[in-house]
Amino acid sequence: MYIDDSIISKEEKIIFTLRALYSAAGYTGYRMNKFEAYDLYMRNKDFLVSDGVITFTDTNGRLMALKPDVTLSIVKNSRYESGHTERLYYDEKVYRPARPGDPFREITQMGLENLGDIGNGDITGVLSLALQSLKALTESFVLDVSCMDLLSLVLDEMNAAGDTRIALLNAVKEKAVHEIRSICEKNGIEKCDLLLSLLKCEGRAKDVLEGEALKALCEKCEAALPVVENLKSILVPLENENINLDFSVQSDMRYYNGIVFSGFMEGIPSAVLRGGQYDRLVKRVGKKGGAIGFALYLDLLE
Amino acid sequence: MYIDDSIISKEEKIIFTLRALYSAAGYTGYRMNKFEAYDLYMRNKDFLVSDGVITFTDTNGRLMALKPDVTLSIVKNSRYESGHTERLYYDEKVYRPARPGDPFREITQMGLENLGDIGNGDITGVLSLALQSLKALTESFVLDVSCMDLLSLVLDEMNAAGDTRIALLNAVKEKAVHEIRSICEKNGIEKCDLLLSLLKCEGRAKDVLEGEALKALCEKCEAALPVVENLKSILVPLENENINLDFSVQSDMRYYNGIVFSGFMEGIPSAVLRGGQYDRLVKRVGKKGGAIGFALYLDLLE
Amino acid sequence: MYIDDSIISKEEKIIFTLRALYSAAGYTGYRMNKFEAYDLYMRNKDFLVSDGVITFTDTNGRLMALKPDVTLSIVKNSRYESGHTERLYYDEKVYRPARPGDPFREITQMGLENLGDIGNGDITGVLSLALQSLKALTESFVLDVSCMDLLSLVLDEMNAAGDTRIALLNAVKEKAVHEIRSICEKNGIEKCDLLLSLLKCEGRAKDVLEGEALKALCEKCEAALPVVENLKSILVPLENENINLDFSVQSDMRYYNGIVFSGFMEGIPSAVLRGGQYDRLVKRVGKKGGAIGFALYLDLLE
Amino acid sequence: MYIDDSIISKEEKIIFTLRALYSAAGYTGYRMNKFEAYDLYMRNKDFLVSDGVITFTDTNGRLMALKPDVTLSIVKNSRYESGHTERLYYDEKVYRPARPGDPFREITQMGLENLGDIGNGDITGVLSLALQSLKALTESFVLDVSCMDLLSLVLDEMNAAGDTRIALLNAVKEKAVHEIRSICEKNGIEKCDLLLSLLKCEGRAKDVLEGEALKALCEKCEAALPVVENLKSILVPLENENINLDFSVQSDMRYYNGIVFSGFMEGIPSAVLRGGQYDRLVKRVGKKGGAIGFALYLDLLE
Amino acid sequence: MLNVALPKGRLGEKVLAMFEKAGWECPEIHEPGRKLIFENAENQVRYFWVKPSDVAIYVERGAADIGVCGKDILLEYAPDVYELLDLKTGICRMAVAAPKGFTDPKDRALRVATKFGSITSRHYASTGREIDMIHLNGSIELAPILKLSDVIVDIVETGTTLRENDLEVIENIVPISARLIANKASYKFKSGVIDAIRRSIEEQITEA
Amino acid sequence: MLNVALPKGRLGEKVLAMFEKAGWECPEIHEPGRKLIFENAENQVRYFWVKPSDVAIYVERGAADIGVCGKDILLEYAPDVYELLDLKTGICRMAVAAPKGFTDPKDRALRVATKFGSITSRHYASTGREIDMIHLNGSIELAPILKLSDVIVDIVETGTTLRENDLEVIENIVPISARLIANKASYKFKSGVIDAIRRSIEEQITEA
Amino acid sequence: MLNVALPKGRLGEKVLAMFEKAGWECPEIHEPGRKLIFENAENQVRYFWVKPSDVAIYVERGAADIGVCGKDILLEYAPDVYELLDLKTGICRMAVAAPKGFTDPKDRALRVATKFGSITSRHYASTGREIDMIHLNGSIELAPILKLSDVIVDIVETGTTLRENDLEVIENIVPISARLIANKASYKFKSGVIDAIRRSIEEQITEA
Amino acid sequence: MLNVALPKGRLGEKVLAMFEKAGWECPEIHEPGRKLIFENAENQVRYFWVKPSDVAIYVERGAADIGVCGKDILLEYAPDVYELLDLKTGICRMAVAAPKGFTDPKDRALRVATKFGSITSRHYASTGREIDMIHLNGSIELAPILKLSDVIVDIVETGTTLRENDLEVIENIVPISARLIANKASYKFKSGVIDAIRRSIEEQITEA
Repeated sequence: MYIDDSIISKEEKIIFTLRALYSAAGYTGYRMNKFEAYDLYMRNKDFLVSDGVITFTDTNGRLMALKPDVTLSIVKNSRYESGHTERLYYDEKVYRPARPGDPFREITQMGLENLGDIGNGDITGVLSLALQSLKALTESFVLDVSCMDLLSLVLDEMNAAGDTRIALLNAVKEKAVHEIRSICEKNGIEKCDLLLSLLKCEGRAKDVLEGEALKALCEKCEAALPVVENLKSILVPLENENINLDFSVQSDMRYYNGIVFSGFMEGIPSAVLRGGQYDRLVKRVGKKGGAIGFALYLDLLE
Repeated sequence: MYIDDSIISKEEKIIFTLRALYSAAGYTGYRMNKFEAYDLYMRNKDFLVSDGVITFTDTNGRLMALKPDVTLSIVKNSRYESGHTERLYYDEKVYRPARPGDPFREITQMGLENLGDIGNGDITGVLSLALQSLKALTESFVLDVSCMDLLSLVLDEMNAAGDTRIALLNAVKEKAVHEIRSICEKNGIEKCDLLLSLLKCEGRAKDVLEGEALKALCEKCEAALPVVENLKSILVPLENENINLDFSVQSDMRYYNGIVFSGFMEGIPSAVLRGGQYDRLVKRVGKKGGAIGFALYLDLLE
Repeated sequence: MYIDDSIISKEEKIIFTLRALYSAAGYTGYRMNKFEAYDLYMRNKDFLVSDGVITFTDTNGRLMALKPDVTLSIVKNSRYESGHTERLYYDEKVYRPARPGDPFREITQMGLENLGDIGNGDITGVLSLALQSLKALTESFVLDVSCMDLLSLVLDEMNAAGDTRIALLNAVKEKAVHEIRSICEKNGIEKCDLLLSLLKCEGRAKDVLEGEALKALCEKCEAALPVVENLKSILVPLENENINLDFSVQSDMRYYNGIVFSGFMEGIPSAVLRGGQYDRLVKRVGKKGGAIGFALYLDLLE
Repeated sequence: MYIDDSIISKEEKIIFTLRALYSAAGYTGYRMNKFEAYDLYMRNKDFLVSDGVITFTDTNGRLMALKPDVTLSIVKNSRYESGHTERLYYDEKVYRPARPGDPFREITQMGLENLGDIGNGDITGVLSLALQSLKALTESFVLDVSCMDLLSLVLDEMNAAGDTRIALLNAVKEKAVHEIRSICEKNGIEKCDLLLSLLKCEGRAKDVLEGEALKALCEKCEAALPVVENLKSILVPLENENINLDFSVQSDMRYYNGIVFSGFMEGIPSAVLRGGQYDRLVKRVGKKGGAIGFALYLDLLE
Repeated sequence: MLNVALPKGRLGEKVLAMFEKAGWECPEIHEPGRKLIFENAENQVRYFWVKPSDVAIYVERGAADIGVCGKDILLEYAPDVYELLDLKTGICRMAVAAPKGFTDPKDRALRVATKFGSITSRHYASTGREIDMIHLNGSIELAPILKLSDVIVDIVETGTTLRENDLEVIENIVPISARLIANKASYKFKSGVIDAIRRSIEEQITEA
Repeated sequence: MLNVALPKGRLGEKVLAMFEKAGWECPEIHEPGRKLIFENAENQVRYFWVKPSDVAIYVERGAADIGVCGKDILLEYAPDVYELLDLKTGICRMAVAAPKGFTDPKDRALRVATKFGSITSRHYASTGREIDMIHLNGSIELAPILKLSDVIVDIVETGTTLRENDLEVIENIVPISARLIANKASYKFKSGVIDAIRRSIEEQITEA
Repeated sequence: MLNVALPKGRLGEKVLAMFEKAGWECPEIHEPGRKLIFENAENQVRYFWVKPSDVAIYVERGAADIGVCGKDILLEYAPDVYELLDLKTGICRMAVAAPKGFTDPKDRALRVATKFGSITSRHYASTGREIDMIHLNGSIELAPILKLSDVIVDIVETGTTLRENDLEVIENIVPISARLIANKASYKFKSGVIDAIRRSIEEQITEA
Repeated sequence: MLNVALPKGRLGEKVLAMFEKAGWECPEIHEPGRKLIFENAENQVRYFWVKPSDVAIYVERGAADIGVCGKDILLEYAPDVYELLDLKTGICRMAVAAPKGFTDPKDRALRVATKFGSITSRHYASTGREIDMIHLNGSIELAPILKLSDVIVDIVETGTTLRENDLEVIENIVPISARLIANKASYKFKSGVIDAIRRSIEEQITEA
């Protein structure tokens, strides 16, 4: 169907461009045509981008939520079949404040999810689509990639548990090396160095994967080796200059594992794309299999 | 922009077809990018299609409503300029139960509004777009047109006021001639006949406008003559076989006046298009000028 | 029934003391045993002490309000009988933020209402109960009394209408003589003096009623004379040293008329008692007759 | 303080009578003077008597609940001190529908809680207060007592887990022996008899505790013996004719353990008093120690 | 083909006779058997029997083009249909009934048993009386006798059932009779045949 | 005095016979007439006939001490009562039925006609299928024939009605039979007589 | 003892002089040191310096009986106090300012930087323009230069700061000056002294 | 061009010296005048002075690429930025202070005056104590003296101010010092220069 440019918005053009991209990659459209109970979001509160959720009481008296997010609904309604993956993309209106304390807004969110028996090929594929999505939007962009498993493993090696672990994760997120040192000191954690070594593995993926810093880390912590090899097998096929490794990129460990990533465009002050593997969320919702996906926040492109 | 049919839904195809139609007629797109306070809808409660409105408390503590409708927001945000009209179309997600007692759903509503110093030409134009919209959707359709002014005038002639008037309007809406008779009898209204004559003016617009029934009515009630002439001047230029006159079509007299209409498609049990002149709403919201518009309920086409 | 002091709270003691007082004066207890629709409060929004109302959707889908106030419910459920008055007192939990922006709290509010064909005797009686209530709570108190009719009349004489009137009322409320002058100047109101004269009639009721200031006012504005006489006939029988006249005391003119008053206790920074005649509210709710009453905000006594 | 009977309601008289009773037993009044976040109730949803909770958004944007219950708030705000117990009673307005689907109502609930390092003496004490409470209200009453530990133990012996266990518990609650048999049969549970034996231990506590049925059960299931002995040590000191043993009395096993009970008054079709030990709830909320308490539903006495 | 929903029972039989007399016979419907739908291909009509309280929903949702049901059903469900004719049959009234000598217990909610929830709610909302509604499906008059409710809201024809149970009408709410209703969209596309039926039945009523 | 709510109809008659055989005769109930309540002062029992779907509410609210109704009613209304006995009569099942050859239209809500709203909601909530429920009061099997719904959820006894309407069961939800239920408070204060009745009827069933 | 809240800074010094000239001297306040509260037991007055934006809350909550603050603070916080006098000092205006040549970007929310959230909200609500508010605590005029906001809402005295930053007033909202305010309850119990102060300061203003 | 937001005041001056020593001089900034933005085109840096509490919002929204502010501001506003370095200067702590001899009035909400609303809310939410918060903009230590509040939550450096007002710390909440922060997106595209600055300042600190 030919559509005159004058009757579609800039946002719609982006949506159709990305739909074509995802569709060509074997993804099919998902439509969230009913509301979910508030409980679904409440139980997985920290999975949401924002704290604020519009609640309303449905005509049958049940407390419902107005879509703050699409992924949870996709996971809840997915059906696992051994050996298969479900590939879905969506563009939906979601409702949340732009920042905490701001009024609620209707935001268009676009994204895709790959659920089921996913392997490294699927992960590489999703990363590739994330890169292509950014490229379709701008010339200057960066995709920051991290590996939650490696971060986890390092924290395990350091015997960092409970509140200490949470504090360290926050410090890593803010690249606050001084905080990491001070937390380790206060809590008697000796292998502080290990985490600092990990944070040093930052920069163009190509360079870092072959670089000294990563080698040094693997020497200090043998268990890291297979995880790093796995990471390589995912990233190397992409051969892309715009991929950075950055272990400060994180998502909540109660939901995410493995690869997580954030996409930035020059001139826009926060990440326009966020994604990762969320096998743990799938399990929490009582489903089988793994999952990886990402979302683009189209409101930031205004 | 060329868009592959496989990545757009049936509903989206309809939307783009109608956008092109409305755009060609000089209408521009309207986007409702923030929520309105619940008070706006509450104060004009009976203007809404459905009773149920999702309310939520915004981050600043204000009680807001999730779009149950688009027209009220358009009217509120319009600016009157003497001698001009604003021509807007929209396609928006709105939120309401399909039927009273059903759960809330996200429904796509499409429509257009012509506000400002509107004249008969504008009214004919809007009716023409309503006809073209229906034609774009189906082969077999009917557009029922009524004139609230004529109905009002007849009720005035009958001295039907207050609860009696409301009861008569309801009976007219249901074509319940027996109820009309019984209400008139109970309330000592003598000119019951006048209203029954009006209801007899039903059928293909062409035929009715030239027919005996309407002539008879004008003889009984001279004041009707100029209103009928005006009605003719609006409808005659349309020369369309699918227009019916039917004075049982109504909208709330606190908001609507003049021409009101409903569109039906064969095989769909309720009206898929509704519209009319709503100068009174414009005035209630504290604005100047008149307005006419219509909405299409795309969910009914599923 | 004898109740050991140790099992009742300070607040409950006050409640029982006041119940005994009101009961002895012929008032009977009122219990608000169901919630009212949000619409009731919404339509009379400015009658409420606070803007914030907790809304919830009842099991039948109707938007309800959690008691922000008791008076509206009493008025709505009252039945007018010519020549009679209904005398009710209540102590109820109501829900509102202590100040705008504060969290919602459960507050005990106590009050009484006298509805129906009320005369000056009823008004004097209610004022007397307000005085006795304050006396039961503290040794040092003041009851500020104003007369909305007199204020209205003066504003009418000044031809102050619309926004100007509202601005003047706000300035009077804040005793902002400079604002009054500046508003009058800006809006070309000549009799500014009249309002300033009224504001000078401030102080112990006894003194003011017999004083020069009031006399001066009546000379300038003859129409005031009968209103002042009426005011005297209400206040003189009270012979109380703690009554002040203060025309800055006001309540919303869309609801209140005649006598309005505020009670203050030394050491508490805002009014602990507020009341007045609200015949206009009664009319708005579609009932006959007049009404006067007051409420005590027990949370302020903490 | 002496209070004239005419100014207090029947309900208030009951409240003061019970306050005096609980106060004399060493309990102190608890006042729930702020609202709790909805999350607290949501996370312990099945602990609540009713499903419906009025939610509202506080001025700071947080989703709050209007007291559906008092116990959760008491537990959340309690402080454990080794070797001590906290003894609190309350009478509070709570908000819930009388039955599912009914509109929300304000209900007065009275109750008491004994939290901390509680022993058998405390349990006997609470049961005694439950009996005295019923006695204060009526002449003809019954207190049905069950022991969740014994029921648990029997189900463990039967290897009834998961959905089967839930189904059996529901059947026990309804005294549906036929369902128990059918569930056991369908799920291949052999020791169905054990559960039926337990249900036969029903009737006046005195008789049952010394009776053949209980003896028979203990013979079939040795592990039951110490639990039964413990139960005796709790109930025997009460020497009360109005105590029934009835193992169909239950409360949700995720919150309750040990003794649970329901009180009935002749002429009132459902239980007016409910209580039990809820150590598990205490643990879920992240606190130490045990707890037992009960609530009286004063609205049923209307 | 015109789809007609008829209410099962005495009223339906009477109404069917009217339709047949109007020219829309359907011999099949008189044959013994358990069929539910009866068609006369020749005069393009299809009848089916449904519960009286279901007629409105069949017509509103377009499964039937027209139908006949009591005004009580229209008031209770408020379907969005045309009400084309008062059939002046099935005449009765909606009323509040109570045990003889009943006085309203003002200090608590009035317990009302009924089959007609909406009508009852609306009635008491208009008077401001708080009620505790008890939905029953039949034999409403038992409720006050067994103290399940204080009063009932129900259809009263002759009043015999009430008298037999020591109840009496304390308030009339609205008179009731059978109505011919039509789906709004059907009416647009089949107005010829629907109007013909209406006119013919109207004549029968006037003549009677 | 023990108040017993019996379901009108064949099931009720059968159940009454059981009660009488158990020793709680009530000669009055067999006399012709239109009375609704029948008392035997001697053996302190009072029977009354109510709509089968109303039995549960009479018992739950204490207007009846005990009663008999189908498990379908208990599942639909979830009354807070004791379910003392399976009477092993009135046996059938709750099922989903559809026109032969039906396939689920996955791209829109499934339209389901039923008398049993709660059971239907719960069933489809458990499978995650979005539905558009159409509440009917009777003749549910008409709905799919007239395209009012895609499928129905209803009680199926022999399946004859379904077959006659070209429908077939596509999913069984739960088996149904009649149950003896008791008000919880009544049971506390009248446990002697209630237990005696239960035991006696149980014996009759076992013997049968 | 009368508690007086004075705004720190030039305005406060000026106001203090007025109070002293009116007869409520307080020698202690002129001694060097870091004390915050200054008392003159003799003439029963106690002064204290607070942030200008805190004066209103001290007075509203009764911690001060009277105080002096700008009308901007009264408009922003809307405290429930008496506004007894316009001191005709501290004169300026609340205005919207933008970079020279600014045009409103109609297709998105207008980004507004300000210290005065309520005044800004109210102003734009009255015109119906959607805004994205950015709360800053100072140097508001930097915001548009650094593209943090499109426009600012701030106090403008001479306009020099604006000019220096290439901004200009595009809309005046309201004129501002200093006001004498009083706690409502304090006024009831200390009206003598409060009125005396008001009168005396008023005279000083008139004379000036 | 790198945009740097500096906090006005003593801390800012100290920090500027560090930046200059690190090689990012800006002679213009030392010239007298009222300019707000200072640029050195040569080494591609632009400095501007903002209120200390505004630094975080400038950096978070990308109007500044990097900036320096106290940890108190980061805790209060929780901006989504990188916290690259602890500058080990501006050292103090966040604490609760009360009049000497203070005991908590358990039967009512504790009145707490503070500039730091979020930190205060979080602190008391963690202990379960209900509070009535009074937001002030300065001179917090006045509040308890004038009975406006029971306690205060504020920054304590040496404790002198507290002592002078007869207050004492009753609870430490968290230690505070100045931090170097960066916008997350800026860091992606300007990591070279940002890292160079960080390293250089870090060296200066280590040496000191």
